[in-house]
Amino acid sequence: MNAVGTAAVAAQVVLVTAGAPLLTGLMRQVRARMEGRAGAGIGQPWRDFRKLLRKEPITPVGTGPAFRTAPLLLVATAAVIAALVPLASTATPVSRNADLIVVVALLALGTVALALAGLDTGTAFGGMGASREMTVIALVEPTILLAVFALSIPAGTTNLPAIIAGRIHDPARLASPAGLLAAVALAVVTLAETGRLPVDNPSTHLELTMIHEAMILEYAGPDLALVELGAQMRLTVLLGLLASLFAPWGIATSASVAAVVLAFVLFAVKVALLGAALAAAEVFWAKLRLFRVPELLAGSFLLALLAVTASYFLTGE
Amino acid sequence: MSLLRKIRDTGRVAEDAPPRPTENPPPAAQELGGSVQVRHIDAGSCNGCEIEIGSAFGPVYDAERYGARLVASPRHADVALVTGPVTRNMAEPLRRTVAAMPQPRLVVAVGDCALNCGEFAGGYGVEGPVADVVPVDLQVPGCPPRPEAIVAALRIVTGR
Amino acid sequence: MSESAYTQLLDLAAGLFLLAAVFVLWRRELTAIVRIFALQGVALFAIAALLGVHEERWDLLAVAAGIGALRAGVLPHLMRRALAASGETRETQPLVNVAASLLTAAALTLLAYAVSRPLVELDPSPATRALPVGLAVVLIGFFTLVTRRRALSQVVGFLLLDNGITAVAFLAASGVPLIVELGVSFDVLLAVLVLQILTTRMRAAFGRTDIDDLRELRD
Amino acid sequence: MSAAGPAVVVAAGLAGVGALAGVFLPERWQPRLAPRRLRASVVGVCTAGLGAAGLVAGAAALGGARWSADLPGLLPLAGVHLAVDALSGLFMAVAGAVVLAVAVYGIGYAGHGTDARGVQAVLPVFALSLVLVPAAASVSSFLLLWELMAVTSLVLVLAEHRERASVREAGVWYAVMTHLGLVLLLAGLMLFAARAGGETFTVLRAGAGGMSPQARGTVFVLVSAAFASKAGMVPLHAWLPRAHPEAPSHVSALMSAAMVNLGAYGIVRVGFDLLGGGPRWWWLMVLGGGAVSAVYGILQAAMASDLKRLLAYSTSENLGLVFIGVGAAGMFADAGNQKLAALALTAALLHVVNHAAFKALLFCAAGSVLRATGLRDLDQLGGLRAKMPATAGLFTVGALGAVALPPGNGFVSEWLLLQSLIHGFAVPGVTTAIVLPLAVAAIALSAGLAAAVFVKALGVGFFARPRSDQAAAATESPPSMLAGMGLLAAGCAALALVPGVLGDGLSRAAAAAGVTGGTILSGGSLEVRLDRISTVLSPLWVAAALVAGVLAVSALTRLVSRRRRRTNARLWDCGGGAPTARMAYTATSFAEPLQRVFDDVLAPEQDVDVTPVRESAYLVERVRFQRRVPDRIEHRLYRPVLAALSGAGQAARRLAGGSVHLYLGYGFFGLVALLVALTVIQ
Repeated sequence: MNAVGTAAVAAQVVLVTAGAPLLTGLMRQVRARMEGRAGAGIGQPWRDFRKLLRKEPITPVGTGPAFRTAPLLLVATAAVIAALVPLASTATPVSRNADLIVVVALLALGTVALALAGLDTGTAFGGMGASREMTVIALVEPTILLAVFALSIPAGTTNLPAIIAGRIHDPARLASPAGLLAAVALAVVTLAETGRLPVDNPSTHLELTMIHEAMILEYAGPDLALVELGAQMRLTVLLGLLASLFAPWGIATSASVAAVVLAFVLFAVKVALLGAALAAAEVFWAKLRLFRVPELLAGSFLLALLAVTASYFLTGE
Repeated sequence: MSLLRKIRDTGRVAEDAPPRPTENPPPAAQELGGSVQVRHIDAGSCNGCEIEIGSAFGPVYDAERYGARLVASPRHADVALVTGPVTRNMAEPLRRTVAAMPQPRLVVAVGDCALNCGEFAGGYGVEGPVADVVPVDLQVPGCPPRPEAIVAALRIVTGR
Repeated sequence: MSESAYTQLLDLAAGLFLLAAVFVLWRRELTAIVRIFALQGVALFAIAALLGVHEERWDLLAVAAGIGALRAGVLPHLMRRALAASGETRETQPLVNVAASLLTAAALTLLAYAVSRPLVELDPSPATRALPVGLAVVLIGFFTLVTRRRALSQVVGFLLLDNGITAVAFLAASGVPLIVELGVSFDVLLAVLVLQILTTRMRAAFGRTDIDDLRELRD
Repeated sequence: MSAAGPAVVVAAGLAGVGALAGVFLPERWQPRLAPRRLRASVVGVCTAGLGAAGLVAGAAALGGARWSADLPGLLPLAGVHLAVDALSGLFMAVAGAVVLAVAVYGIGYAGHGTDARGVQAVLPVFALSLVLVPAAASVSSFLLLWELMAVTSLVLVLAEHRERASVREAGVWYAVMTHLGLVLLLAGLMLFAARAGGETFTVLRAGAGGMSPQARGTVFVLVSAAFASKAGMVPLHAWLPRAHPEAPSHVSALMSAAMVNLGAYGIVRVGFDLLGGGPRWWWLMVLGGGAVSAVYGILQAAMASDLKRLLAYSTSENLGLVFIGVGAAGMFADAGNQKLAALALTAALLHVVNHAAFKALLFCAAGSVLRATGLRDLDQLGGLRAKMPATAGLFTVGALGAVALPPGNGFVSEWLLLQSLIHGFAVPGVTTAIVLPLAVAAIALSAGLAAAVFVKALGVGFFARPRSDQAAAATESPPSMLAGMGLLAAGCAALALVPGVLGDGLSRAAAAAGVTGGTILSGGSLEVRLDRISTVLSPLWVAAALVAGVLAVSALTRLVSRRRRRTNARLWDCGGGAPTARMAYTATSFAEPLQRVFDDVLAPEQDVDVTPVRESAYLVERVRFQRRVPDRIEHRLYRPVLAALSGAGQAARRLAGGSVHLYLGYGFFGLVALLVALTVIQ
């Protein structure tokens, strides 16, 4: 078990790190095609990454340790999450520690680090981005934890592998109203956490409409490369988490090599499909006004709450 | 639904890529390896060039397919796309912007005004052409230059 | 149809039914609201049909078909016409802002659950377990009626209320006699027509259909 | 014979010595050889020793030792009864540890009004009362120590009344609120003692069973209201955000990290131990109050731009979380699920410990800032990480604990609390089905807002550039203050990484409260083991993984990056002039989006007045915009009451005309009326 499990964890981290830019490239390509453009090709984010690593890092005068460490912490949290979440196999050495609440908290930690970096520069845009990001995060937390609650009721634990294993063995949980409501709520939350439309526009050039971008305006070269990689990894992991929770088919519950390999292939396919769907949907959406975002999040909160109550009163207790 | 139908009917708008320009790229562009982030600076232009740049990144010419992308901050940028004669008020901001870009960086002067002040030569508010303020690596003549020309210049930098 | 599949489907239909009511509060575009209402009609039809199939009561299926035709077909059509007539597109300024009304909806759902608990205890079956959903929709419909300004949203609120009542009737007593149901549906149809006329008259009088304008008619 | 007894004696002795030293020693030693501040140093050392003794006693009690003493002679009539079990041991240990660290800090902090004879003499007594209140084992001695704590803390709050007028106002609020609380407490405990037929806790324990439900309910409501106001629960919190900011910072640390805990202690002691648990509505009340104050407190903290006010509101939030745990524990115990009850209670107690650690640290760091700059207003601070790096680092440790994110110590207890609530679905019933999700949502919202709050405090207060000359001229604190904060930071780190060491002690404490669910925390990792559930959190693993990740990423980037880092670059100023400190986001602007989102809850007051130039009304000369976010509950609840009271006072003044005959007349008529009444009655 351990050899295969350890290999699986390592492979998860490597695959997420290597695949995150490709996922972004795929999503940009889908968007480009739907806009009638040719698109830069799926490998473009990797080219950007390579170039940024070669460029000159800049630490402006008047910034402090927070500015320097935030990119590292962002990528580190994403990597730890990639190791914890059972994307391909539930039988890993870390599966005992793979607690859903810990995953949520680690995501928030990365965001907080970046917000502090934004404030650390002392520029108006940095502060603006940090303030908006923290507002969104504060409103997102309740939805996430209620969704966690709803998911952990049938499994009787917040341990991710246990939840997912339970859903694999009892697919009825997937189609139950609670499961579907939780799925929608988590999907909305994922959009907010990863700064996608309609909450934030990842490709905006206008500072006043920025949330995530505004915090990283000062980063250059390798630092910027890390920030972008971190954001892409977060998106990949969250999509992977959604896939594992609501389409768990194929995830290896045993430690057989063949099952794990198959699981990795399926994982790549699922995440690619989810990403393509998201990119296609984004073509139809416009960014919400900042003060309409709470409405969206209140809605997702309501869905999460309904998920919890539904799992109480529809299925009885 | 209607939008989806429109997307299906329109299909691909981008024209086929013309042959790659043969000029050899400036030395700084060697390291970029097919990825160029562009920061556009209007140093006092009449916005004719802006319109052309806009269409250069639009669906028809689609400069993005060659690895060029517009970004919001000079810290993220490799290329400063400067248009217009440099007015007295924009000279210092232009210097600062270029200085804020990390090495390796290039400056591309777009339009006759950027090369030799064009119509505005000798104007009381005009400091001079871009080359007088910051070192220029590439020049795109024309008043305004056609989008193909701008795309071609960017392709020289990206090497794609 | 197996017991578990029946439960699953019924739960799904009930969930959809409730979700539609929530979305009516969530969305602002009146056209979208009408579409969602039609969707809820479909969900209601599904609930009734499922009950009918499960208990092999074909009259129930007939009622279900009638309800489906009325709630998902006729009424939305009428409302669309009213909408096209009154050139309004959005529920601009609800008395309670959207986020707050969504949270209220959550509270109402919990309330409905708590209230209907004893009823469910009487005989816990899949149908009765879904009873709180119907009650919640009644409450949400009432809430919509109270807080929305546009005449059309008022109509929708009223119809949500009626949908909820019908759902409760089906889930609790697996349907009321055919004749009663027909009478109710007829009343609803009448009410909608009246409201439609009211809307046109109001637009004639005030140029818009903001219910608050009716204050001016006072004495 | 355990170490608890001697330790308590030593503590009392040291308190006496410290008090005497405070009274009799001169403030400064004339020749330069001895420590500059003689009085402060001696008192500080004595207080620190006292704290250490308290810590020892508490630790011994947590270890399972029990100790009790009856001193009939010490107090007329009742005498003093002391008893130490695991529950009181926990709170003694917390108080002792906080006192120890804060006393060390206080040696260096002394200054402004705090060197005064009275203040220095009272400090050790206050510390002693903090340590001894949990040890009280009879109504009279409990009330005595409680009142001692209230009075001494009041004196300390007023220490700087010469500097600022606002101190006096805060003192009045504190005095009134705390004594109203005392009245409630007195009434409740007296009723309890009367019904139980005795005033020692043993008698109360025995007699509680025989009381009627109404009596038990009345006692619990009265007592819990008193304890809730001490713990700063909404809506009885009004004194807290006034007294904590105005008190000297080491005193606010003591109050916020040790004193408010005793509110939670009181509820657990009376509700679980003495009354032996109660019906569901008690605990719903506690839980509801906790949830409301958790969300409301942190929301006010998000709006506050005064650093210490922000910390005070965050105290009210964290105690709210503790009360949520206590209430949940009560509900589960009432439903007969001891294991879940033990889990919830353990989570609450652990959160008390964690909150004490990081809040004391945060208040001390705020004190260092206040001492170095004379500022509490975040909008004027900034850039301190360059001027006082050690303080900034220590504040960061505390803030990490407060935002409830790994690897901070607050996360551990909130995780445990969430586990207890999420697993609460094992308890059937409508109430749990409705209450638990809402409680989880409240905790989550408060956690999210807490992240925003402390990002604001750290990012605006310590990062960016100084926004005022005082902030620019700040200097690092003296070593003794840093040492005190270092102790607290070490405590935070230990609690964050190996909370398991407290496991047995906490379960003993829960057992002492009458909730026996077996031990829940074990070893370095937390393992929640219930009937069919087991969930694990190993903070050490998470922290190690994070560190490893950071190191690996930085190493890899160094490996592949080609160019040297440019460090002399200007900030990107959009080509304009260099961005000034005025352009940087302030605390107010940081909180603005949140304030807009929660507009209906906060009801901010804003006024814009436009002054046109004299010539024409259309040309604007000056526009003044003002917005403040008042404590709404205070406005809606307290202002009317105060207005009514002062109105009554005004009315009463007319009776006092000043003529002596009038006053004598009142007496005479009163007497005659009384006699008439008596004759009529007979």
